[in-house]
Amino acid sequence: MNITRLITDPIDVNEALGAIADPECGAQVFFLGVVRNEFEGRASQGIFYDAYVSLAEKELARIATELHDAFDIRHLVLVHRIGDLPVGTASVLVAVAAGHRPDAFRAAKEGIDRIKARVPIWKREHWVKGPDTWHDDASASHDVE
Amino acid sequence: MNITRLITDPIDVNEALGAIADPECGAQVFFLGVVRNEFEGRASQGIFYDAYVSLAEKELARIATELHDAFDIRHLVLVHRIGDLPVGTASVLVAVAAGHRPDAFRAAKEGIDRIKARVPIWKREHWVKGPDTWHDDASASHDVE
Amino acid sequence: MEKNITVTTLFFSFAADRMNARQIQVPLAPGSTLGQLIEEQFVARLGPESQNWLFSVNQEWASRDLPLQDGDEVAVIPPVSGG
Amino acid sequence: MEKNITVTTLFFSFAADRMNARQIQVPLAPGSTLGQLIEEQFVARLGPESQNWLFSVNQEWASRDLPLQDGDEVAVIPPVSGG
Repeated sequence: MNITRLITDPIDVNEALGAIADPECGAQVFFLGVVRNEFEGRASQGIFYDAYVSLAEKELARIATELHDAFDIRHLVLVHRIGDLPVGTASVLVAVAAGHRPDAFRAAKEGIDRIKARVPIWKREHWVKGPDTWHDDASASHDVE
Repeated sequence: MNITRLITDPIDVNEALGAIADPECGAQVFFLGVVRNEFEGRASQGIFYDAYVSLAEKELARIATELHDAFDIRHLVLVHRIGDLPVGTASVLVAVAAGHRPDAFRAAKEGIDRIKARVPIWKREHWVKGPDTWHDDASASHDVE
Repeated sequence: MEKNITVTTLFFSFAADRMNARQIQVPLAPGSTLGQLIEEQFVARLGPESQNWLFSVNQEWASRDLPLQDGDEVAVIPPVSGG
Repeated sequence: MEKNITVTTLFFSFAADRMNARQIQVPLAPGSTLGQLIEEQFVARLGPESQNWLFSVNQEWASRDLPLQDGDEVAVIPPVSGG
């Protein structure tokens, strides 16, 4: 089974465990991205995730197809949460089931790498001090106050 | 927090999620090994895991120390279940939390590799047909009946 | 030429901040390309680095020479930062 | 020499099957090494490949030249297959 979607509710690891359960698969790898309490040394209290939902879900589905083509895997979950997420909250989940572990690890690693590189989702950091700024906004000041 | 132990109860992914939760860690990687319904093409109904529990737990703890030395990680769970496990059941869990994902992936991969190479645990396959055999027993017949 | 087609353009992240809009309806002359829309209507406010951004039309990645149709949904995609 | 020390030897997996035992108490002469114990008492039944196996004494990996003490717990560790 494949699940590829953007969600606003909390990421449910147990749902993913159910989605990829398969007696032919000896290996499951999960990657969870979590909102950190700092970015490049500056204290943060959370992240707002913006997204172009329709294209993002298409791109997640495309990444799933690519991973199935590139690796010997059977099930895949690619879920990204959007909206306002406090520190410590999971923002993204990649879950893979495969016959054996090398492909499960490689596919999970590639999955999160491709999500971060290509899926139209953007982070705005809620700093502990100073105004929010978007990541990768060249015009924003990231100076600590 | 580190958890390194052999257990007979089911592996609890949610307990591991709690054990490695940390607002300084942006990346969590989980590896779950699952009992497969076949081995080298021969149908199986499950595996019995034997272990030298005291040395196995020491070796798990040693692997945890090595992984902390080798990778920039903060929390680690290395749990192996023993006893009679039916097909589809998780037998081993490696869970890692790290600031960033490259070290989380590498440590999880190394963790399961080292567990499989060094921890005194042994598998006896319950074939669908024919008598049980131990893995890696050169004197055992693995012929299908 | 008469501007008798209309496309919707979506903005996200800091592009939305710079435009002070998430969505703008733009009247265009028929045959206008995606590149012309971006260049003529938005680059001044998005900044010169937007020349290197990606764009989509109708929820699909699109090249700048694509002619736009009435009702198209264009999106301006600044560098992504998900995860 | 009088065999007035005793060690416990543990067997696992197919080693236990070959010995038909999980645990054997062995009387030994003082100063006997781990290697002597394995060679003299067990290799015949464990098979020649057991020369290449690992062994532990008191829950720690041990080399064959280790002298055994009264009450030691020796374990015969055939190739592991966890995971």
